[in-house]
Amino acid sequence: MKTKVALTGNEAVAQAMKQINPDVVAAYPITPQTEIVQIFSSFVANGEVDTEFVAVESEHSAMSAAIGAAAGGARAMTATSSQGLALMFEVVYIAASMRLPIVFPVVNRALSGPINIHCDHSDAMGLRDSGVIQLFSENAQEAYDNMIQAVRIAEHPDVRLPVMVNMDGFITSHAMDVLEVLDDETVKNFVGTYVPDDYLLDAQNPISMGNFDMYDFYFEHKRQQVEAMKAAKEVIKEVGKEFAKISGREYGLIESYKLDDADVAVVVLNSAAGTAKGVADELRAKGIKAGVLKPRVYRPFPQEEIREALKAVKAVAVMDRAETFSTCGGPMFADIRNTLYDLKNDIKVVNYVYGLGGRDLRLEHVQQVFEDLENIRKTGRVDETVKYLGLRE
Amino acid sequence: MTQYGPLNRNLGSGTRTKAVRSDMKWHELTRAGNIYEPGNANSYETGDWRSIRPVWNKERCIHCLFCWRYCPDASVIAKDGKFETFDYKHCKGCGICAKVCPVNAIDMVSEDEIEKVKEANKDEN
Amino acid sequence: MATLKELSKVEERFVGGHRLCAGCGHGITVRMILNAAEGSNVVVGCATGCLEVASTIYPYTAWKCSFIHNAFENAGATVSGVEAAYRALKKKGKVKEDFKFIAFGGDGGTYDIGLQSLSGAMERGHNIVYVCLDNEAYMNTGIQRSSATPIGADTTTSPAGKVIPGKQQPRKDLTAIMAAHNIPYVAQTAINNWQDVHKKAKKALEVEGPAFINVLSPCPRGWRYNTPDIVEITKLAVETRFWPLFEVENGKWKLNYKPKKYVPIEEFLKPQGRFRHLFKPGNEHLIKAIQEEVDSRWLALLERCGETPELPPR
Amino acid sequence: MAKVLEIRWHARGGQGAKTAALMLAESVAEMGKYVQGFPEYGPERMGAPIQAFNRISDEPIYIHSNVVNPDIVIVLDPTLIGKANIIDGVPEDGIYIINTTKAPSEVREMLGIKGGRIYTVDANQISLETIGRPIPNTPMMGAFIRATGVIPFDEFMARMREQLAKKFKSKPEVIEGNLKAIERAHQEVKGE
Repeated sequence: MKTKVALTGNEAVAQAMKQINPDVVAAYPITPQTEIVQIFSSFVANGEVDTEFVAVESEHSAMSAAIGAAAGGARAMTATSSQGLALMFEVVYIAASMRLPIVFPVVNRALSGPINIHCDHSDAMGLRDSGVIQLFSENAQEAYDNMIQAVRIAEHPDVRLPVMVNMDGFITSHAMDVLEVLDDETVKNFVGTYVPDDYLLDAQNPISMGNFDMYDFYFEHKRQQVEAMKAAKEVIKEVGKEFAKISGREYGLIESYKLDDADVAVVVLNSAAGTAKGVADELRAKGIKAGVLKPRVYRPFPQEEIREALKAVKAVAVMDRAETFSTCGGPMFADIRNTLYDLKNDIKVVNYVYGLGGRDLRLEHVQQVFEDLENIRKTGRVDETVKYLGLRE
Repeated sequence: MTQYGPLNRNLGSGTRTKAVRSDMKWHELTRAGNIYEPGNANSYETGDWRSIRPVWNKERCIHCLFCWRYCPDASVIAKDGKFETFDYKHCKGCGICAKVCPVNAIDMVSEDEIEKVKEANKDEN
Repeated sequence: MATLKELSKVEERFVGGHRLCAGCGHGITVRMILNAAEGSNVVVGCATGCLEVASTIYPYTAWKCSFIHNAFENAGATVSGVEAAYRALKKKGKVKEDFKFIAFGGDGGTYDIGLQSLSGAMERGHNIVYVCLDNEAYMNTGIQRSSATPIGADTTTSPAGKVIPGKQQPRKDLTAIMAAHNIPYVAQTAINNWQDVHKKAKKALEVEGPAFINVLSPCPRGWRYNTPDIVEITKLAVETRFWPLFEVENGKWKLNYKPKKYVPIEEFLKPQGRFRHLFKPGNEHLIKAIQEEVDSRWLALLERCGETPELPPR
Repeated sequence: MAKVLEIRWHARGGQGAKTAALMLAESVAEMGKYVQGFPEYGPERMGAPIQAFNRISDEPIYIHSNVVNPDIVIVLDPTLIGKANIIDGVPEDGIYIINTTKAPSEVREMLGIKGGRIYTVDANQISLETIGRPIPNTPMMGAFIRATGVIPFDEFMARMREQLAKKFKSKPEVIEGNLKAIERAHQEVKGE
């Protein structure tokens, strides 16, 4: 049974967590994630879940306790944002290397400094190489759906990796939206029971975890992580198909929007993808063949799918809501450009850094991007590879 | 309840083997560097760290087991509540056992000396 | 009190083949603590440090029980996570057996970088025993000062130089800080008195809720004394009242050992290379200052324990 | 690439192999040669068999990999013979310099090798008599120079004196003791 409800992104994620009913949640509040922790605490207080909620004293301890819990054999979760994720940085790598299927929503917010509480993706991008799976969500519906699928992806025997479910701070987390939620039983059946194979609380089979790995073995264990990430691509698609059966909504690694015959396209994550789709529709009405590519999965990086989706496009704009300070553009720009290199078909790829610290992305900004792309397509000339959108210049 | 459908590409998961060898390939090693054999450090010998060794004097020993209690390397082996032997495979020769012995029933002897005695015996044979 | 005869029959759960230094205090302490946990299923968590790097070098583990290492500063949080998992899975019938949880950290991982995580774990009331293996400096990285390093000690980051004679600050009283958490059991002990360590470990493992034990666990390399002398040196720490043995049970402070006579602090300092510079002519005032600090702390402790605040007879 | 002389030290953690490798490097560098000196950073603790390495060349050294085929092997601890992998990767004409009371022929038998040149010196006894403690690392440098002749001994001693003076400013007896130890080892080392 599916029900249409109006929820904020935070409420939707908390709702998913309630239905998943994890064994342990360890979390610490931070704007704009705080509501998730608050709402979930009330579920615990009211006996609506039978989760052990550990109200830790920091995000570092949140992930550390989640690691301990997952290593103990529990289905464990945490949730964070921005500085909290930055404080977790060290232990996120450890969670991935220990192959613990911890699911954690990240409500994307700009990193200090200067301090700012609003959306950008600098927090998530800082951990793109940590070995966790990163899912991105355009709206509350996707955040909800991603949370439920994340459990299955993380716990798959071929994967066993943490999954970070991203959604935009305030834009998604605090805005009320209409979405369809599944009934408890359906979610319960879909996520199934977590059966750990290696865990500390197996009295018959004591195990040592988190061991000291020197130059003689460390490299090999890193290689195993790569393989798990490769397997994750297949698993994510498989889980997405199965999720379609219970929800009617199918998910893959990317979402291609009107790309089949597109001349120009933007690549963009999370909520801005919705805005970009709207603009593409307008342009289509005017006869411009515009399309949008929204990576749903950023790590592992869906290189083949993206190459396939963009191979016939003439000019592509990658929109990054984060800086790398490499002076060569944003993080996703590097990945997408790298992906298209092998096509050897002279696709022009440019970068727009936008929305840092919650700077609003307006329709006219995206219109400007498509306009630039049209010019590039017509002239074959790129004047500036990296541009800043909506910046006072 | 959902059954997981493994993709039969268990490569990324590593194995749960107990016997890890240095010639194993990356996908043969245990996942995440987990160790499935509790206490297998026992098969790693630290006895060659030792330059002096404790030697037990049976006549003097009163089996108080202070040596057992204070050995950092679990290398004093007690049996039925009595001193049984030293585990020379792991004893690092720290000399704590000899020092805590209230009746001087443990001598610390240089490995060089032991070597010489061994050789002398060999010559006789 | 069990005898060594009996205790020696308990299965060894920290086996030989670990790569701690010859004569390391941690090997002794860990064996004593696990010995006291006889018969129970145990999960050990360990902060990064000498014990951790030396006991689980892949593919070898010295632990005959489940073991987890996460990072340096988070042993408290990590083990509280395992304990939370235990409560959750026990409740659901997924784990049938009973378990005890022990976290080990050095003074670096406990007094300093891991204090927040430890404090959180204790305050939240997890049923875990946290054991600090206090060797009074960061030995794993090569003898740098910690907040457990005593005043005057020569370490690589508080070197005894021409103008500054070693560490300038007195040690932090972590045991008292832990007592201030009002948890069921807090104790300070030292390995020279194995009965004391054993008793306290037993109590800590038996209480419902968090327990903390601070064990003086000497490092022959960092303290620079002759390796075989570990028991003697630890005994001097206790006899000079540098490291008093006490416990705080449900808020009640109790002194566990009162030296019969006044042993001056020099007796503890002298055999150790890290204090050698204090004995150079002209540095008498430093030793005097250390003695004064030891005495005043001792008197304050006696008062807390409800004893007459007086120094032992000279 | 110019010939690079590679040295491997075998010792136990805490015996000063790292210090010796670094001091040798510093002294040789001051004599105008190009050098490297580095220990193996393992988890092993005091007492465990460890290794340290040197490279010496007349031209700049660019490689930064471990030494696997040493021309010269120096063993600081006599009890390591037959235990640590002393002969691993050493070429036929390799040189072994070993702190032991034994004669080179005895050591040859213990190592089970036919080729190579073996030198022995009782550096423990020498350091006991000169420095007052069994610290074999400095005397082994004297034995090394005698056995290999890669650097002029007198000049090395001058550099060493400077270095020791820096290290033990307040302990002239330690400086003299160490120099004496190097000198004696240089004289007393025995070849086959």
